[in-house]
Amino acid sequence: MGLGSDMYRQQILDHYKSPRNYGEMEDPTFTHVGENPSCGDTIKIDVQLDDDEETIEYVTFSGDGCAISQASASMLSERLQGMSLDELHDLDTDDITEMLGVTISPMRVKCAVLARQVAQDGAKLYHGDVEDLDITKTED
Amino acid sequence: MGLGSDMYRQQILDHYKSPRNYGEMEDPTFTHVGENPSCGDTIKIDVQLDDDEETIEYVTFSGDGCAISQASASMLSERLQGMSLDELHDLDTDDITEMLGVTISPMRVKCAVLARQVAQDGAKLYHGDVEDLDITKTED
Amino acid sequence: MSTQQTYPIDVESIRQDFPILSRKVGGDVTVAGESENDTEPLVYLDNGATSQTPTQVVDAIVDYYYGYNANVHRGIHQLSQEASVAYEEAHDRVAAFINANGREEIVFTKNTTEAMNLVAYAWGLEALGPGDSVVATEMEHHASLVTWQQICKRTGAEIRYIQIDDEGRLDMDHAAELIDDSTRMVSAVHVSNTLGTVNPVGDLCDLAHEHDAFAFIDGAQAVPTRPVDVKAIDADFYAFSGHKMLGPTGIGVLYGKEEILEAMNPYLYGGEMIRSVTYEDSTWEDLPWKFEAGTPVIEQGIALHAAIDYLDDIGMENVQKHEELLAEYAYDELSAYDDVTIYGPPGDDRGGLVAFNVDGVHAHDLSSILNDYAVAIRAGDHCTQPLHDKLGAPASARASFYIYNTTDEIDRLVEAVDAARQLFA
Amino acid sequence: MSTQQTYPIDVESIRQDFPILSRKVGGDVTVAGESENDTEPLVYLDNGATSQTPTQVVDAIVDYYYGYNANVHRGIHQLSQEASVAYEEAHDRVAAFINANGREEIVFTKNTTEAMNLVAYAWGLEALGPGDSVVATEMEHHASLVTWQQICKRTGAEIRYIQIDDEGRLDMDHAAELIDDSTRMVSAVHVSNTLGTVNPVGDLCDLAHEHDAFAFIDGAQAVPTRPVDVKAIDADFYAFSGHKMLGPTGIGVLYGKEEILEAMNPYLYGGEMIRSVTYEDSTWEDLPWKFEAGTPVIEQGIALHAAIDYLDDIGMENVQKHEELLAEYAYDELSAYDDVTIYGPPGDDRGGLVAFNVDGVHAHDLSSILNDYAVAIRAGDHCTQPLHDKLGAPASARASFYIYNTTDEIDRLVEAVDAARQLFA
Ligand SMILES: Cc1ncc(COP(=O)(O)O)c(C=O)c1O
Ligand SMILES: Cc1ncc(COP(=O)(O)O)c(C=O)c1O
Repeated sequence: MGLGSDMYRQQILDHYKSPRNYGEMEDPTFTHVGENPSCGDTIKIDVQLDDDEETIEYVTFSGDGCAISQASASMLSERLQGMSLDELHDLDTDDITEMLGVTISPMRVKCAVLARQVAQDGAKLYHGDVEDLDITKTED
Repeated sequence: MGLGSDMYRQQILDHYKSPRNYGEMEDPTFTHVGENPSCGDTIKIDVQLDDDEETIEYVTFSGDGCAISQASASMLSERLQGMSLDELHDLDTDDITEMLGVTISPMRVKCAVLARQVAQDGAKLYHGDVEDLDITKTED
Repeated sequence: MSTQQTYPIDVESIRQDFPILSRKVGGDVTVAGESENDTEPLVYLDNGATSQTPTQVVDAIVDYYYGYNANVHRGIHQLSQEASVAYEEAHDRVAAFINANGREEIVFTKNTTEAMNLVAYAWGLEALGPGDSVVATEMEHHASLVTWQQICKRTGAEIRYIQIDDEGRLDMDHAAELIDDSTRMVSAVHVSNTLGTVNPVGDLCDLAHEHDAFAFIDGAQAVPTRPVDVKAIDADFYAFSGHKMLGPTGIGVLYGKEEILEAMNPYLYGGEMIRSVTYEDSTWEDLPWKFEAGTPVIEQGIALHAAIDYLDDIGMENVQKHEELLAEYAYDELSAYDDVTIYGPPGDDRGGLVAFNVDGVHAHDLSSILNDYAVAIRAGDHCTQPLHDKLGAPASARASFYIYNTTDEIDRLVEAVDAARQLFA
Repeated sequence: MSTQQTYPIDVESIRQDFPILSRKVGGDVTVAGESENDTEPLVYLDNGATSQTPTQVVDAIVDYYYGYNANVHRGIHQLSQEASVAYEEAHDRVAAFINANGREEIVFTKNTTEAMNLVAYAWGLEALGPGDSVVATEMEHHASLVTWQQICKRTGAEIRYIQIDDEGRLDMDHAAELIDDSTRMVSAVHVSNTLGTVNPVGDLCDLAHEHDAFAFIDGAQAVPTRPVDVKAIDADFYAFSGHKMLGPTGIGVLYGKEEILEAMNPYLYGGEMIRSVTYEDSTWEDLPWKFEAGTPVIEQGIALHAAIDYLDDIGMENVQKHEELLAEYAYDELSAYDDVTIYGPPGDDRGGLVAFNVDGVHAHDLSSILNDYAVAIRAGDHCTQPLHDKLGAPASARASFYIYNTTDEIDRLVEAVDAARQLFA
């Protein structure tokens, strides 16, 4: 407080300034987009599955927005690698804040969870669990 | 306070219980009706003018409603006798409360002035100063 | 008259929470608040119009303005977050109080009247047309009666009124007749603010649903005075006002079933209710915010939360018992006089209010004289003009009770009525 | 940075009237009000969203609830008369403050947004149709933009937007082009809540009247910050909110010229707004009550009266000078940095707010970091999404000032912005 900013500890700023796995895939198994209209955050996530169609092999993301949303996408892209779709499905908000390593204030939670939501919705669309979802929105 | 009711001093109750000039005229010079929808007060006033068409010769009223509205009509019917239409026109709310001899609380003023308003509007209609006024209302 | 009375609630300690109950009256009515010539202790029996406000609720207001006043939702700074959390939790609190599913089903409006108009505009203007009917009751408050009447005029739909019987109860056979497949909406008051009748609103909702109609229940007099469970009633919409249940003016609540609210178009347009806007078009926020355009009633929502906490501490079953005790007492005391006509059902089967007339004394005169005796009641048509026409009275006097009222106060009412009777004899 | 500053108003003594300004922040945002871990003194620069509330206004609220809380208009008892007089006088006070003719022209609503919707529903839905146009500006707040956009969609009318120039000023040539004989309504914001532009609203009203159109001026940011004379402007409608001018949430004001309001149909239906009701039809009350259905915003009207008294004591000319001083100071301090973009006209020609962005720092991140430094600003689109699209920024940070703000607080803002800059470098 007053000196530094807890929510923006080194890790988040680092991922924001040098995002990992940033870009778009040629031929993803599935892809999905999302936005957070009030922030203007946008995220696109491309996922490549293993041959077992269950394990996440590789993830890229692209997008624009606040540090929280973009760093969260960057960290998540690393974290998802090797995860099963079931494990992705089970990721909750606590997992994301733990991953970020900081306390996220209530009004910024929707920035933090946007990437996870996009990945989860993408997997659901891929499985046919939902239809007709053009774009994921985390606006509350 | 606590003992008697100032607003209902003897005079008002007397006029309410024994209204003067109560009834309808055969052949009035002009006549007009009014109401106070929230109280349900109604007043009809019949006026007979002198041959000069200026001086009020005789007034009757009929109607229904709260003591303030009916007593005020009764007192006014006496008071108007011999008045000129100009004098009627000039009667204001203070004149009415003075006539009633009590302080009228703000929410009851419209009861107190209904009869006066009906008489004034009747005179205006007679003179052609207003048209299209079926019924006078003192609802604020 | 009254001997030592025992109440289902601790009235004496409740009264301590309401500073206004110790005020005196009798002096200059154009000076706001107690002034020099005010000498008589107030007897406040106009709770059907508005209830008084305990320190707990006023403190919540002061705490808000001195502690965390800010605009909600979109603010990242701490004050705004604190206000947002408190404002949103107020929705949750209201939802729990009436057994709604959650904040999605709770829209804060300005009052019950606006809640009614919200549905009339957002649903009624779109959904109703010639050949459709809206079924109301003869005892509707103007809030619902005038609204549906006028929306029906604008859309060409028909409005029908369920009759009341001689005791002021709904004729449910007539209801079953009137509600048919043309019916799109049944709008009924839960507790009549004039007759004191407690209507079988669950049955009315069932009747509506049998014909695929919606049911809108006006709970303005019910939520303050008894436990209300919107799910048990199975109401599609349910509305009430903060100011009649210890809360502030300027807030009402519209409950609506989530899927119905979801399907409805917005009502007021503006900030807070949109998701995204271009110069060409707009999309809408999630529930309930879709229906709360502009800066919402933040202070009022937070204060309503405090009011509900207060009522829940007493327990709504106890509040109801107290209301019923006072209603029966007043009914009995007043009906002991031959010249008194009381409207509505008997004393042991009514909400906590008694509307009446005394032969030969106009209700407005009665109210003025009662005021001279420091007894505050309402006189008029209580926003049920057509019902009064039917009852053959342009106006009536209404004493309505709440948690801080006592049988002693009703004795003072009866004494003052007697004084008026003497005066006009 | 700032040396000893002299202000046109006595800021130090004003600050004493606002207890919240001594609160500290920094701790748990889910606890309402100051708590343990709040250690940093608050710098409140989010006045464009809502202003803080002085003791004088809060006292008026407490006095009402503890002294003379009652429902208005129809009550004969003393409390109701006191409340009625105070509530009606609040209309008179507002009328005098903006130079309206009297209470007939002053309708109390819930907020500016509802005032806009009132006219859109009661006048627009009836009056507008295909071939008609409504002319707004590119800098409209969603309250007016979304409302007219949607009412136009529903009626088949066209909506047009007056362009802004590079400095964020209205292009009045474009206005003269757009406003033509098809135009029925010109709706323009008086002071932009994003650009700080003070629009030539008198000229816009004249343009509207030349084509027999009405003009609706959104004064939400103007009435709190400068003298406003609706007659001099010749606005047909004018709206603003209590909560942005030291008043409570839950009250807005719609000014309308008497003959126009008189000719309009009612908007909300219910009690208090009727003259007489039968089961078949209804007639309406006189102005302004015709537009105030149900139990009105009594507490809020009375508190707004107190807020206006407070502002008038300071003098609106002085308030304006103070606003301008702070705006210019903030503009100069912030624009000294090359990486800062400020939206709207230059520092010496704007209302008391500055919306800006810092290269490489998202406005929401900036606001979060400023919050860590106890500086409360708003970040987002400030309910002007289309304008932000046009400016090429999804969001901006906005510092907005009021009578209790100082240049020292702006220095703290600038320091915190610098810290964010460092963090993101
Ligand atoms: C210019 C402008 N117009 C309208 C509004 C809407 O005001 P309210 O939210 O009080 O309805 C605001 C405030 O948010 C504003 O700044
Ligand atoms: C039964 C009933 N419905 C509706 C209302 C209207 O409530 P409000 O004036 O708060 O909108 C009232 C109170 O006056 C009422 O008693």
